[in-house]
Amino acid sequence: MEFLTLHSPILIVAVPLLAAFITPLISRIGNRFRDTVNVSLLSFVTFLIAILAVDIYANGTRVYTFGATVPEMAIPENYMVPVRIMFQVDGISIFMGLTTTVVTLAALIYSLNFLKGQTGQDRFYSLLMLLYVGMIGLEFTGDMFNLFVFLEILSIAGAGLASYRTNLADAVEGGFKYIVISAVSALLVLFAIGILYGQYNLLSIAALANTMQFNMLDMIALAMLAIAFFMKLAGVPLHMWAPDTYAVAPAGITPMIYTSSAASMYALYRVTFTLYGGQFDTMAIGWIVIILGVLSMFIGVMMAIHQTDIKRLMAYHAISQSGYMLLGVGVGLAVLTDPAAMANYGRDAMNGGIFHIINNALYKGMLFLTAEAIFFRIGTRDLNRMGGLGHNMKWTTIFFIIGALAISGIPPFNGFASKLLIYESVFRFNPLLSVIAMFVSLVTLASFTKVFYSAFTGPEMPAYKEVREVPRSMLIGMGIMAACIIFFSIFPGLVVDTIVAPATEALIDQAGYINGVMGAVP
Amino acid sequence: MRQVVAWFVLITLVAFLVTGALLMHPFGYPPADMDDYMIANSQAETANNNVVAAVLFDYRGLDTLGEATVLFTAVTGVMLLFRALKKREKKT
Amino acid sequence: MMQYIPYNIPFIAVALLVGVALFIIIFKRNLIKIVMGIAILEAGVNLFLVTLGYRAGGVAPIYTVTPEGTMVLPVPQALTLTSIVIGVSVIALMLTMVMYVYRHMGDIDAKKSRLLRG
Amino acid sequence: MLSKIVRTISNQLILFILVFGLYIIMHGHVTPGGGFQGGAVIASGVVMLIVAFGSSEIKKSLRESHLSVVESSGALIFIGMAFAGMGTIFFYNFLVGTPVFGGIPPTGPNPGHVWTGGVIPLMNFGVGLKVIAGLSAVVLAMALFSSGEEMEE
Repeated sequence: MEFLTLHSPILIVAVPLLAAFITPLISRIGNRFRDTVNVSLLSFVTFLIAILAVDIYANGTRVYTFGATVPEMAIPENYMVPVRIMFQVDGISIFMGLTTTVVTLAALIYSLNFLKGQTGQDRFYSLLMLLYVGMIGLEFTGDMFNLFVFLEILSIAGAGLASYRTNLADAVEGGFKYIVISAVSALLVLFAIGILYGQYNLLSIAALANTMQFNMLDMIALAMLAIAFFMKLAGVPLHMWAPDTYAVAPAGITPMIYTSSAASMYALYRVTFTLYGGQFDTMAIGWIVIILGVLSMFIGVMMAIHQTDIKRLMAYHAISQSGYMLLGVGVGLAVLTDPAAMANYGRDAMNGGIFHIINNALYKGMLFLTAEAIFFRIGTRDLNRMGGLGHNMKWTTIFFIIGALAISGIPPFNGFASKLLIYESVFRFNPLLSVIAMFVSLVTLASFTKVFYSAFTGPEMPAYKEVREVPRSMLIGMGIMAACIIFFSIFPGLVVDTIVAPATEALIDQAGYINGVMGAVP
Repeated sequence: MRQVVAWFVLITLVAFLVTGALLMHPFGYPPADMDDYMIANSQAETANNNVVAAVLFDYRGLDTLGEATVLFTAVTGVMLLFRALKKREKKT
Repeated sequence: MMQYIPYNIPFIAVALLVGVALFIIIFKRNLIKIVMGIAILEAGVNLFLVTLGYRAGGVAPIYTVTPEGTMVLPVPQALTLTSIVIGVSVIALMLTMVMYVYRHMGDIDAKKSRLLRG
Repeated sequence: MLSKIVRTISNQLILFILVFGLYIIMHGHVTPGGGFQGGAVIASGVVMLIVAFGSSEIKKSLRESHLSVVESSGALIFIGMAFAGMGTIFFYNFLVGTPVFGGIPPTGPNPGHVWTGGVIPLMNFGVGLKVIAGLSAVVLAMALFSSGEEMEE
């Protein structure tokens, strides 16, 4: 147990990696065996991440230095800069890690029945594990170049999975678009890392934040990093890849690619808050983030209204919901250097924005899964050809209603809890922004009401008389997410206090992050 | 209109890059705190004559694991795409 | 600023290379050309990384029968190696997808495709 | 398939390419080189064979499922060496000072010795296997696809 606690940061990454490597070997024994091994390894990882979370909330940031003699010894004896790669897991990292793990577990279990009888299953599961490794590594790492490597792992795995259905032209094109965007943004990140390395000869985030001089070159690097991560998280105006890729990705993968956008959002926050913590003009940058967030919110929902492809519609809503997260954290960024405003409403706004990440990953992920369940049974994603599905697919209907109510911010669901935090705090910052946010929420409700009426209600259509409920593993996958949503809806205060507030604290507390690595050095 | 915006973006980016290139440290005289440690200690710590190999597999071993993983991912992805589909799958 | 210009020619070359690559990616619509643009972008970034590590008069950082003298920095070489392998992987996957697009469309012009037009 | 001259010459050359690639892999800790470089050399030899003999001919002797097994085992060797250091910490170089690859070279320029480097030669070997199998598999799959043949499942 002590061993597990000590090594949990790397085991969380290394065990799924091992699973990905052995999947091609063990699938020769049998498909059932492979599925059992994958699910049990991922459950073990879930257990590990729970251990790590408890440890971090009790004892603070964890540093794990690879190849050193002691995990905490990031800096070699009698030296002043870190030399080795380290993982640095703090409140926000573990928060993102929990989100990622829940979504991945649901997606993996959902895929078991969905893929039955299709070709290429072992490679599919291998890539699914690698996508998880990419996301979790990106969230845990404390080293800039390592961040780039994990960004590439998640992009390549995501692109490969997105074009899984190679018989459809759209699938390959969606995957191609995703990988072009990913490659360009990853190379921009690498260029920025090169600029930072050339100036300071450092790669560790904490050490860089400690020595940063904020000259012209650093600002160019910041601009490159921000553009690159913004491209990956599909914010307006760089959102064009998202609907195409989300719409074509197979079941289970869409929520994961969506979560990987959330991981890019984490990287953006990590760079702006921790690496460049508050030393630039935070008001101006904060306002840029707010405006881009509001644009994403508004344009996303407006584009969503007239879609007829159910997954494209949900993809545009996903863009719109990302806007809320940017809005909340942007307000926090804008008042970062003003302690009074920060205590008054800035912290609440950031709490709301960060809480919205996990809420959104859950209910948006579940909505994508229900859309795939419909596609699985009737073979179309066109809303105009659906109808009366509520008669035969009762569980799917229930899950859809839960998700739709949560995304529209209807009390008592968890979407309401995080949106309320955003509305209240943003209202004190600037009332107009809050009004826009509420308006967008109303339009979201209208749009999902339309989907609900056209897909699930109405008379039973003769073509779909034979349609049955989806198989059990798909229901379990959706059920895991629904259970989390309901738990979050009943105890929003508890969740905010235990996991969201430490995450916000970790973002604001730049000195704490630096001391985790540089502590011993004067 | 699109063309104009695209040219504007391109020229801004290149101007930034050239400014950045002019502002970099003089070529051939980089700061080298971290690297000097590795050059001085790689033989004693990792028993290795080749400092680049020591950096790749010891000091920054996780990067190399990640890099090998990226290659594995790409090969798996290529193989996933090039698989032979069954007849039933081809229809939908 | 002016006194650096003679020394900084490699960095300016990097900037121009990246500029060419961005031009290709933004303006060209042929999928193979986009892939080539990304390959050039990678080459530019790799050149940037490896020039960062050069020390005037340095020798390769390998102790086996090496002449005495300062060594060039080892970390940028390791980073470049990593980034080259990653580049190969990305390009392999991209070319696979282009081959599939060609099989479906009979063409690799992005204008003819419904999704890739934007 | 190319002419007989090309086929005969590439049949002879592949041996030298194999030896050279293995040399680069196994001496990665002493001289310039390593698993990635040596693996790429050998994979280019495989590409030469594919060009000379045609992909359908190569497919008979170099099965894709075997390549996948080799690739997985290479990756497992690499991550296994990293896991083995976990008595202390992940990626700890636990072989330094032991008889196996554990010799510590004198500080400063020296002639170099193969039995040094700790886990690094073994990791190089694993990475080498992985790169050979991976790159060959990619090139073979692309060649088969463009010649219109289906891959095996």
